[in-house]
Amino acid sequence: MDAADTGFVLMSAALVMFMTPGLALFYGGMVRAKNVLATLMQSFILLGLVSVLWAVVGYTLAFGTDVGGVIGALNHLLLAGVGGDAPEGWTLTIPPAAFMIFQCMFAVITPALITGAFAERMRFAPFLVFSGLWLVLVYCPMAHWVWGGGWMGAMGALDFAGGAVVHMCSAAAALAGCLVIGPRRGFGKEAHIPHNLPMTILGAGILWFGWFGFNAGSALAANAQAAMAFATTHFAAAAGALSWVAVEWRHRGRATTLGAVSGAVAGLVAITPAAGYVSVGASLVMGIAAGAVCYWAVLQKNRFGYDDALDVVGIHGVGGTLGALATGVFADFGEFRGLLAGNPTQLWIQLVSVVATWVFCFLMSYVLFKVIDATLGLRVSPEDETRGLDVNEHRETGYQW
Amino acid sequence: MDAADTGFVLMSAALVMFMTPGLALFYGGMVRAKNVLATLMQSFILLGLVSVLWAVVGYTLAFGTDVGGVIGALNHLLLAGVGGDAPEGWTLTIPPAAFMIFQCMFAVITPALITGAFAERMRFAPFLVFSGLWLVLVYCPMAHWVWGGGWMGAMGALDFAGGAVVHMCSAAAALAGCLVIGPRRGFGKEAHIPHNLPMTILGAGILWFGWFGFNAGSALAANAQAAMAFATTHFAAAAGALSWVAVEWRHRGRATTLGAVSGAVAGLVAITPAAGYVSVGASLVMGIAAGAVCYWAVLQKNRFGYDDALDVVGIHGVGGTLGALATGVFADFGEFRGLLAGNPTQLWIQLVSVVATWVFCFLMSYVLFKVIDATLGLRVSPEDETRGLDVNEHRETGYQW
Amino acid sequence: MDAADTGFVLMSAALVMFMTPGLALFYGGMVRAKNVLATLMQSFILLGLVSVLWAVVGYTLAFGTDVGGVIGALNHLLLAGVGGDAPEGWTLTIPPAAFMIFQCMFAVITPALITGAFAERMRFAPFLVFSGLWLVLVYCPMAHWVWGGGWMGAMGALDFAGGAVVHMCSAAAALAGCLVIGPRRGFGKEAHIPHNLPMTILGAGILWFGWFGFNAGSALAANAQAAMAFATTHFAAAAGALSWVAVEWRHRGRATTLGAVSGAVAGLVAITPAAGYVSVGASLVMGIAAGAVCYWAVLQKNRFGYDDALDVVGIHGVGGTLGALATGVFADFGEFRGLLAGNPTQLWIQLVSVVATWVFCFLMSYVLFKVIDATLGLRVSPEDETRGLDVNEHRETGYQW
Amino acid sequence: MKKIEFIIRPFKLDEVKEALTAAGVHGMTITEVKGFGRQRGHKEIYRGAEYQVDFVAKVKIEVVCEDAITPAVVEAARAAAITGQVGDGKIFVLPVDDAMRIRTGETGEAAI
Amino acid sequence: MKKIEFIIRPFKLDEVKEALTAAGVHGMTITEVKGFGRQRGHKEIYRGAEYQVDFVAKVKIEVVCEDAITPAVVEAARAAAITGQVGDGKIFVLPVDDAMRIRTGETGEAAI
Amino acid sequence: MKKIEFIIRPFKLDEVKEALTAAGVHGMTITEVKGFGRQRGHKEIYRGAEYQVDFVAKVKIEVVCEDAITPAVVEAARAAAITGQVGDGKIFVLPVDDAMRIRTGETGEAAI
Ligand SMILES: Nc1ncnc2c1ncn2[C@@H]1O[C@H](COP(=O)(O)OP(=O)(O)O)[C@@H](O)[C@H]1O
Ligand SMILES: Nc1ncnc2c1ncn2[C@@H]1O[C@H](COP(=O)(O)OP(=O)(O)O)[C@@H](O)[C@H]1O
Ligand SMILES: Nc1ncnc2c1ncn2[C@@H]1O[C@H](COP(=O)(O)OP(=O)(O)O)[C@@H](O)[C@H]1O
Repeated sequence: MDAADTGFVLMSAALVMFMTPGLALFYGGMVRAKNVLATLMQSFILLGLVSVLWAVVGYTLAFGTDVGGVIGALNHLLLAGVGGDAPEGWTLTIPPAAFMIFQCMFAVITPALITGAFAERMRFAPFLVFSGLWLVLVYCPMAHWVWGGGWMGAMGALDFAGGAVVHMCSAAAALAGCLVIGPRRGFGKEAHIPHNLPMTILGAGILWFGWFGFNAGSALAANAQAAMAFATTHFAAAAGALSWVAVEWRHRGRATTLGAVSGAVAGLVAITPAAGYVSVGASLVMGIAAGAVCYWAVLQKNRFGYDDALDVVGIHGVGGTLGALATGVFADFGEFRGLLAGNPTQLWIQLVSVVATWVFCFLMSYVLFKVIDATLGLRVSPEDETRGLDVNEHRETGYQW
Repeated sequence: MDAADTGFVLMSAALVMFMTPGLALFYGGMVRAKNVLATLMQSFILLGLVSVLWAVVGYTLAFGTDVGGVIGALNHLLLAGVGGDAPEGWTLTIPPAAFMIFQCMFAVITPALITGAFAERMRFAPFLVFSGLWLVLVYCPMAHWVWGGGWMGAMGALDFAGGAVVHMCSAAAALAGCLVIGPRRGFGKEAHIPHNLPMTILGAGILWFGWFGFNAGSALAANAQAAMAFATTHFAAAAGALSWVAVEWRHRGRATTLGAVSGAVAGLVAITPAAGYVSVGASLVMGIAAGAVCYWAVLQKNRFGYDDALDVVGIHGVGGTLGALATGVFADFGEFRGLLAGNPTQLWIQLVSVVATWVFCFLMSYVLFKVIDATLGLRVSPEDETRGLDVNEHRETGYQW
Repeated sequence: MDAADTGFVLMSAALVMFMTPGLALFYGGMVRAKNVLATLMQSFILLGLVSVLWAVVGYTLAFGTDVGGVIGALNHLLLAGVGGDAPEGWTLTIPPAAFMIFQCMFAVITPALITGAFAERMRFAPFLVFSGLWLVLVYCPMAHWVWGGGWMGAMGALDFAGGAVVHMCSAAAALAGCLVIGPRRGFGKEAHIPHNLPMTILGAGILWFGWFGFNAGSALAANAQAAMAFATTHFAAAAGALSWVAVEWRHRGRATTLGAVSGAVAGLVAITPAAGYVSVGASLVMGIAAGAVCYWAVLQKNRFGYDDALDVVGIHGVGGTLGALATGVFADFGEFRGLLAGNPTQLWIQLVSVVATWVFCFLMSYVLFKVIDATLGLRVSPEDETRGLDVNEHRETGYQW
Repeated sequence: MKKIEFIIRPFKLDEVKEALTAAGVHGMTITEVKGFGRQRGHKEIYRGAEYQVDFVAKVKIEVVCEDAITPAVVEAARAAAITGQVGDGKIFVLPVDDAMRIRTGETGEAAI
Repeated sequence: MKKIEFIIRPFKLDEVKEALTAAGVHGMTITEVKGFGRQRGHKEIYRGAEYQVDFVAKVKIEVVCEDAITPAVVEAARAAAITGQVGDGKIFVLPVDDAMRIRTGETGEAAI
Repeated sequence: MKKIEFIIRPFKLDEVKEALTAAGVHGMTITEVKGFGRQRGHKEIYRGAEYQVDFVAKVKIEVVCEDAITPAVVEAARAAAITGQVGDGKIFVLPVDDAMRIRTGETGEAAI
């Protein structure tokens, strides 16, 4: 046990926890005022629901003893044996409880990311059912495959802090979600304009801040790799913000604040799988690419006609995929080497992991959404959608001036 | 001196400091728009007032050499001897200045919690006088009794991070406060509805985030106990949010966002005295209990007719009491054992400490409020209450759209 | 390499990064609603622009091998050699990447501070050009002079966390900026009233929180000096808030919330150069002085007729100068001793550094503003100023209720 | 038909609404407005500078009703809105040519 | 000249605006208002306490137009605003003595 | 008595208020409104998608005054509100049957 590492990982866990309220604000500012609370709630309540599920069954499914490379055994059910003391064979320098709670925060924010896709029209009860099942059936396996001793990690796929586990995984579910639930009323005709951009900017600030815990903390020790991951995270975000804004400026004649924060998030998403493996130079390149590519990706949704309300696919899906592949190109840290460091196989491995992640997560999520839609019904009534979710689903109003 | 522990406690202190602006927002969103600044100010200004008092006299009263188990001596007046170097006999692994500033943040937030009770009707000047006197006459003794070498700690009462010192203590004062100052105009007739729930949710997010510093930091070292305290804190909050929402859903037919954040805070309050002493399983039970019991407690105020505007008693009082007793039931860490670990005496000790805390804090606070009411007058005029405190007490307006 | 110090500095860097969104909100709440996004953007985009410049050229200009006491050589261009491992002769206990990224956050916030002066009337494109050039031509030399091995540090000037480098430097530029760009339309006639003070208070809370990273982190190790810097930072902020409010109360009959947060920031600014060198007692004195003096300073702008919209000069300029001189009076830590510790020369050195900083930064900034004004034009058209920058510069609107 | 406009203190809204309903009014439309009149505003202070705010928050209630009940409606609302202090507000009565209910297309008194 | 006031559902604003423009109206003024009428409001819940909210968000459109086109304008707007559910709103027509365009000083029908 | 409605640019509010006061008006009621007319709105951009915003922020001032001073009041306000650019706004004059001061119950011209 190392006190410095323990303190560092605990503080990182606190930062990652803070990302979920940050995400709530980021999303909440982008919807219309009548749906602000419902949107905030969809993130906030997952701090409750997912955390409890994580303690009961999630952690052990993800990080229990490996069963066939596919799932964790139930040996840590209800967090049995996950306490302050290191058990036999524990290789980390931090207590199991610290590792478990750090990972818990990742499990919380991942399904919260999905909510951007079906914002402004999803009923609350089926949302809870979906999120709970999705955690167990999609997130836990993914986390196990990559970090828990499963096949993807064994294959050598690199995912430093969750490009596949967090971002592609949630984006694939987001795509499934908005296909199943259908577009918002008036999509493409009415203006669905953010009601409170300062709230979104605050949310983005919190996300950026918390992402240091997410990425640097993923070194699981206060070492040089953590310092490098911290720096690459920051520069990718910075470059992403600049790049999105530059492309938008050229395309539309103005640099928008929503563009700046979107680009920063795109850069953060892209660097996530790579943070501890690449150089600062590579992080700048990845950030620039992410800002431009995600801008372009977001524009496509209008072409395809699906209503991914807050652009989970365009930013987390495309950004995460870009990052995972770029990790295969730029990785160069100790034994972890990518294409440019003379190891082309890594890019191939990354590609396999990308495809597997999208296919698995999309299919599972699609089936889940379909089943819940058929049984409980995902969507509010047209009248309720017009009046807003806050009043109908939660019997509250966001603002009283 | 241990660098890892020092860094951890300093970062924890920063997190706890951040809780006070968080509380300001949590409360500020719940009042009407015309009182938002006055409500924010009542928390924010205590960062100024209490901190200065703490440096001058508060720290030494709480943590000076014990005098008869009741109060600290004046040997650290003006923080004499509380610097970077450890004095003779210092047993912590962190500098005295680090411990002092960590404790300072607790002293700040405790009187800030009280302000929820008399929100929307208290004059600013008497509020300052009350808070200053209350810190010296109520908080400092309480902190000394429990953590400073006083009788309560000597008796063996367990209060890991302030169930008694912070939550019961402030709630007892809150009860006294709303009894003395009386209900808001229109209480029970007009709707006193939160004017900005996103602000309250943001505040709750900050509180939850900061609470990791509060509870894990209370281990005063980056060790396994800190990791456990971190985890129990998180799970109690999560379970509290779920539990409140579930009970409300059953009772009123809807899950509200205000319910989710209130339940999370209730869970955080309840786990505070227990955080470093109990298992994750116990923290889940405590969180669930806190969410349900505090929901019920908040409903009672309408029955009794006192206007505890933002439910300090219902959440901090009831939640803190529940937590203190549950600590006597569930404690099981090293030498600290409760009922279920075969030490029924602990529950009895906890009960004594609960009763003593309520009685002492309520009586002292009641007298203080009465004296200040008789001399300075606590309450704004009816016209000013109608126009709002922001314009009348501070000559400002919260929003200009 | 020390893990505890590394973790501490990385967490501190995260806190300092968070200050820039905090500053964005602090400023954003003070402008009118039609300019809120433009104001937020001027801070947020610097997280992008300055960070990238820092990686490319800024770090090496500030911290490259000293060239004649004036500037850093280009040996760290594109962060060459600034990685996880310590090079020959590296004296810190943290990886170069950690030091570099910590310093990056300072480089970001310094030009962001300037934006308060020309708020509500500056065009976005010339703002970007100015900020980029200013970073390279003004900030990097200043940082080099004081911390990078340049003449000011060699002379013995004490600037613990950036009284000169950050606060005086940005305030001198702010003064130049508002002189060149001229007052807002209606300045002195219309009321330019904050549109969202809760946003400003939140921003101040984040600033205070982040300032612990700024000042305590500047010890670059989790040691006793960090603990002392943490404590003095907190007490100066507290005393500043109280002092401003007290003076305002006397002068205008009311204590305002904007006054409380302004005073806290004034105290934080003043303690910045001194944080690790002075006692808690001195920090209280400095905070009290800063609150009162900056209040008075802010009032002067109406007398002189320049429109420093958000009082960068009055708070950061005057507060920073006060702090730098007071450091020469109160310093007493190890070898660093000021007037009261029997070393009057220090005060003289501080005075020289103050004058040099103001002169250098003001002149350089003035020329920069003039050149950009003559070429690109700094200011929006009168119609655009009336309609607001958000719609005209960014094609967005802050709020849709 | 008449349109009656009531400018009242915001905190009197609920009481006036009850009074109007009791007087036989079935519908009304409310707007948040700012008033300027004999009631003085207040001063605000931002960083030591004082600003005079002349406008006072008011609520405007618009009711369209038959001519016959107009005097009774005015009286009922007045009784509910009065505090006796400067700033209680005004009641204006304007002529209306016609009314229509969008849902049914009914016009005249049937529409209100 | 007449002033026509339309109280409609907020989400119908764009459609009604199009209809008005098509009917020859060149300008209009919009206000966010709260309505009370046959359409009931909703309940809200805060910490377990239920509150009845009687007011429903509506939008008021004011159009001043020549007498001649008034019936057509009313009909066009009604067709766009209707959903058939309680709460579709009202249309009121008031007489106007005069109008002026501030920019040019034109009065009467030339002003609108 | 007349009710005069002024639709003006928001930043002209203070000047118009002064002009009205100078012209003998003792009270007025202000509403924030959105206008649609010859003055075009602006484009907004959110994540690369462009939206046309047709409505422009305006302020409506309502003044009830005696018939006699109406022309003078109109002229005074117009002079203060004019910039000469499209979008300066309109002035509408409507007949008023009666006015009442809630506080005193005075009616007619005594009420305003
Ligand atoms: N001539 C007027 N035209 C339109 N509104 C008026 C007029 N005079 C007063 N008001 C409105 O009535 C409100 C109350 O008027 P005021 O003169 O303050 O008090 P009182 O009605 O008690 O005499 C004002 O705030 C304003 O909204
Ligand atoms: N008598 C009235 N005077 C003014 N506004 C009215 C009146 N009656 C109704 N309204 C407005 O019209 C809206 C719709 O009226 P309501 O009775 O709910 O439905 P409907 O018009 O379908 O009968 C109300 O919300 C209110 O704003
Ligand atoms: N027919 C109308 N009825 C009601 N309001 C109108 C009408 N025409 C214009 N307005 C209001 O007047 C404002 C200014 O009108 P606009 O046509 O833009 O410029 P101008 O008054 O200079 O011709 C509009 O934004 C709208 O609020």
